[in-house]
This record gives sequence, structure tokens and C-alpha cells, in this order.
Amino acid sequence: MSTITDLAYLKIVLETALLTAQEPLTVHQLKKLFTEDVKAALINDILDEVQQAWKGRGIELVKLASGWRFRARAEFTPYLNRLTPEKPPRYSRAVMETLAIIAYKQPVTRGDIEAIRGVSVSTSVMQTLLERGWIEVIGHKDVPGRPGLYATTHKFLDDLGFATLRDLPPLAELSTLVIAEAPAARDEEEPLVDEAPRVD
Amino acid sequence: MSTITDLAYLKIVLETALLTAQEPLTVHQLKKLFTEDVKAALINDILDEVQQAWKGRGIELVKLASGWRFRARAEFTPYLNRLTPEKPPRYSRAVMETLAIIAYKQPVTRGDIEAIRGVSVSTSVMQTLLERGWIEVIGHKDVPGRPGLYATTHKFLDDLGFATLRDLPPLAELSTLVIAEAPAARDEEEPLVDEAPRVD
Amino acid sequence: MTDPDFQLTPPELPAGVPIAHVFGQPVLEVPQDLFIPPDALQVILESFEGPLDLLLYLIRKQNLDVLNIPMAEVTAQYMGYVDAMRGGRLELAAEYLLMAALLIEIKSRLLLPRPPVEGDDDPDDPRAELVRRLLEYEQMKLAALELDQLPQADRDFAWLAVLVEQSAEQRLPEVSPLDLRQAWLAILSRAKHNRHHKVEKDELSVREQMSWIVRYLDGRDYVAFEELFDIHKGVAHLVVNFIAVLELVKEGMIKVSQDEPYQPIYVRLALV
Repeated sequence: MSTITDLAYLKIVLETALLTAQEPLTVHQLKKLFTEDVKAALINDILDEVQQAWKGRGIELVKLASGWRFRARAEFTPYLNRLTPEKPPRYSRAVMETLAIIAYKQPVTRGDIEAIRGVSVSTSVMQTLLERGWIEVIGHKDVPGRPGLYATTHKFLDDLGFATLRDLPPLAELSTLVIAEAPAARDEEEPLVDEAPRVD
Repeated sequence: MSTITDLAYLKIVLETALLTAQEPLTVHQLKKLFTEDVKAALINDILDEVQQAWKGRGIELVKLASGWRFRARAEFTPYLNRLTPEKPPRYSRAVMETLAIIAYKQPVTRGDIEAIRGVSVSTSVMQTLLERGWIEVIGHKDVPGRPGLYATTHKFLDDLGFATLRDLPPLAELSTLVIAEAPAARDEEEPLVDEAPRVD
Repeated sequence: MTDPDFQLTPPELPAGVPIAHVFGQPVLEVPQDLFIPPDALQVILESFEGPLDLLLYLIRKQNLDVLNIPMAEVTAQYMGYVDAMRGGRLELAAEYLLMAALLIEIKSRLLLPRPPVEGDDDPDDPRAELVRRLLEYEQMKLAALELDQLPQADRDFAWLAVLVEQSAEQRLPEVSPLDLRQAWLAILSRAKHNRHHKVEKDELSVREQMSWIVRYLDGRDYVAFEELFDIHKGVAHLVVNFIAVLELVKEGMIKVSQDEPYQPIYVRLALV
């Protein structure tokens, strides 16, 4: 029988753990697979190897905020959708704008979000994002009412395929928003909900 | 770009579908991955190939009563158990959606469920819920085929901590949280305000 | 003052701007006749995410300089929309009215004599705070659009789901009420005909009663109509129960029969 001292076997165990994991796994967690002390550097090397080995296949090993995880390459989504049409919902503008404010301005209170959007934020919007596991309350602001402070979670980054918040798309420069040039202005009027080309 | 006529590509698509499926897949289901008519015999051949290709690896492709599925080889379970000793299993989205429809729309036939979900409901999904004791057939509808009428049981209410069905989360507000993806729904979502000519 | 910005213009909708699309057709003005399609006005309100969104739209649509907003014009247009919404007797969100008050206040402050300081970055410009809010909102609105276009787990790509068989006793998945809600959201976003489907509490109690009746009739032959009604449970229950009976008849699940007028009414399952 093989033992873990055998590198090839170690690689198979790591790969199997990642193939079957229901969540991203950190190097720290992966070390726990073995009773022996396997160095983090070695695990990292093997992860790189596994990642390379899957190049050009249907799935890929990616490094996310909460660790490493296998996912199907986006290219295959159209095929897979034919099989399982049930998918998470596409959220409304109210939900997405709230998410964007939390992502880019965190930590924020609900009042902060309302100040930016200019409208009250319904509880169900916050609940939707909380249930999805994309936002969480990380503390309370020391003002009357002690409102909760919201921030995005690792799961939010995982689900969007990012390792850190710094990977989020940069915000539009204010200076580009000020200029009311026709082409620039047009983009901003693009409806958030409708991306299909239209025939007017 | 590869096309499905390319056998290697077809194999990758099948493998990816099996790696990401939350439930076993039958050959009949696998055929639906492709818009082209791929013969069952060819799919069976490729499944054999995939099965061979995974020999000696950490996971194996097995044929179960309800279809084909990848699973971890028993030899590796001791390792995997060190990682996530207590991970509660989850129902697939198909099961959850079916349960939600029966709960909110009972009594319903399987046809009703399919009409609402927009996809066929597999027998194994109904079986999962019946075996759990959460749904039952309470009668038959007087239409051709005499389809069974499904309703939720007391056990369902007990297990979810409800006294009556009226305690289920209200749905009235939910339509403001999501936007429909169906292209046919686009008209309703038209942002009324944008008339700038656009260049798509 | 001869600046055209400051003349008082009657509130009206800018010409040619559809106030709504009804069944895909632009509605160019609020109909003056008696019948106003209530959906059209509802859609106006729902299509904007709030007063800032509406204001931003008015400014962007006309390529106005954000740093030098012609307050009279914009205020008049804004009021036009708000009046159109109010004309539909819609309960207008307080935020829209608050913004109207703010716009009028800014306009009136601009009318007051000011020291002759020119330039866009005049710190005393009462519009400055509004501009800051508009730009901040627009920035977030664009960010939301970008986030929505990023590939999202499960929606745009799939995680792996390889089975690990548990050797020990099999644990059953736990389901919470919120899981049901989440599942319904996914159904809603996929099915057009469900989008506006409102399942009210009342309807759910009818559904519950429908299941009860079918269960009650199961195994019994003919049941007297009255037997389905328990007068001790109150009027509300009787009404719900009666609606449940009607609904079951309509959906072909039960049959209700009476041989002659004034004879007893019987109920049975449509299929025995």
C-alpha cells in the first residue's frame, strides 16, 4: 500500500479532498488531512501542480477568499444549464445597489446605505443578502440605537471568484461622471435590468 | 473553438456535468446536455471511457440505480473525514424548489409543479420528499392520467417548527427582490425612461 | 434676473419622454381622460430606485452639466414626474416629496443675491451637496451594474458536487423556513408568470384548507356538505373553508352534487 510519504499519493489525497469539498479549503485545513506534519510550502507546491494538471479540462482549481476550490469553467455553463435550470435568482436593482454600497463602503449601517440611495432600504433586501451569506453584521456603531455595521463576507468574494476585496472592479472615477459628454452619459443610462439589444 | 462533434470535447462536457451534478444523472438526462442528437450508445461508450480514465484516482464514476455519479473512493474517506467531520448534507435545489411549491401551492399535481418550475420533476426528487415523510399523496385529480395530488404533512410542519402553514414565510414582497430572466418578461421590465438611441 | 434658468415654468413632462411603457409601447403623457391604466403609473414609480435615480435620469438624459444644474428646469421636470405619479393616486414615497422640497429650496436660495463670485466650485453654491450625493449615488449604481455582470457562483458557474458517502449513520439534511423562501426566489426569477404572483396569507390558509378537505374526503364515500363546516371555528374559518371548496371544484379535485333543489348537498372526491 502507498503511504503519505509517497508524493504522488499525497497529491491524490489533496485532489480528492478538493474535488469533494463543499466549501473552499485553506492550506491550513488541507494540512489536517494528514496525521503527519506536511509543510504548507509543500502543499502549496502540490496545489500549483494540480492546478496545472487541470488546464484545458472542464473544471479548474481556483484560489478564492476562503481557500482553494474546484469549479466548472464558465465556458461549460450553457451545457450545464440545460441539465439544471434551477439557479440562484438574478437580483433586482434594489438588492444589487445595496450590495454594491456594502461592498465598496464597508462597514456601513443601514442608515448609510439609505443616505447614499436616497430611499429607505427594506428589511427584505437586507435579509436576502444575509440569507445568501454575502453580507453579515460585524459590529455596532456607537451612536444612538447602536445600528449594525454591515460588511461583505468571504462567501461573497468566493461566489464572485475573487480572492480579496481589492480584486473588485474599480469604481468609476468621479471626474468621468461629471463630464456630460454624450457617449459617456449614454452608458450610464443603460438600464440595469435589460441587456438584450433592442430594435426600436 | 471545439465543437461537440469533437469527441474529446463531448467527453469533457459529460465529465464536467457529472462532476458538478448534485444528483445521479441518467443517460437520458445526459443526452439533454447537447442540442444535437447524441446517441445513447455513444454516451455509454464515453461514460465507460471516463470511468476507465479515473481508475486509480481519488474519485470514481459509478453507476447507481438512479444514474451515474462521481463519488469519493472508500479508501479516502478516512482522510476526508478528518477535514469535515460534521458537515450537514443539503438538499439539491431541485428538491428545495419542489418542496417550496408543494408547501405554498398545495394540493398540487406533479404537472402543476413542473408548470411552475418550468422543468420536469424527476421521480427521485418526489421520492426523496416522500421518504422524508414531508409530503404525501392526498388524492387524485379528475383529469386524464388521474395524477396524484401532493400536500405537505404534519411532520413537515413539525420538522420546520411551524404550527400551521400560515406560519410559512410570506411571499408577497419577494417579487421586488429578483428580476425575471426569461426574455419574454423583458417588456415589463423595460425601464420606462431611457429613450436615448443606443449602439449595442 | 433674466437668466432663463430662473423663470417659473409650469410643471409638465418634458416633451417626447415616455412616462412609461405599457405592453412595450411608450406612453408619452399621462392620459387626461378618466381612465388611467393604473399599471402605467405603478411602473413609473417602480422603475426608479428613488428620487436620486429619477433626478440623475433627468440630468443625464439631457446631457446637463452636473456641476451646473439648471435648477428651475430640472425642478420643473422633477415635479412633472412627481405630479404624474400623484395623479394616479399612488401613495407616493416620502422620499420623492422630500427631494421636491430640497430642489425648491435650492432654487430659492439661488435666487437670493450672492456675492459676485463666479465659478463652478463656488463653496456657497447650494447645489454642491446635491451634486455630491448625485455623483456618489451614480458611482454606486454603476458599481451595482458591474457586480451584476460578474460571473456568479451557481448562476454563471458551477461548483463541484462529488459525493462522499458517509459510512456512519446517515444524516438527513436540515431545512429552515428561510431555505424555502430562498427556493421560491429562484423560482420567481426564472418564471415570468410567477413574477407578480402574490401569495398572500389568506391564500395560504385556503390552500391549507383545500388539503384538509381532500384528506377528509379520502376513504369516505359521500360526505354531507355541512359536515365540512365547523361553525364553532368562527366566520373567518367558514369563509376560508367555503372558498377552499369552490377552488377544489374549479380545479376538478372534488365533485359537489345535489339531486334536486332543497335536497341535501353532497361532496365527494372527483376520483375515488
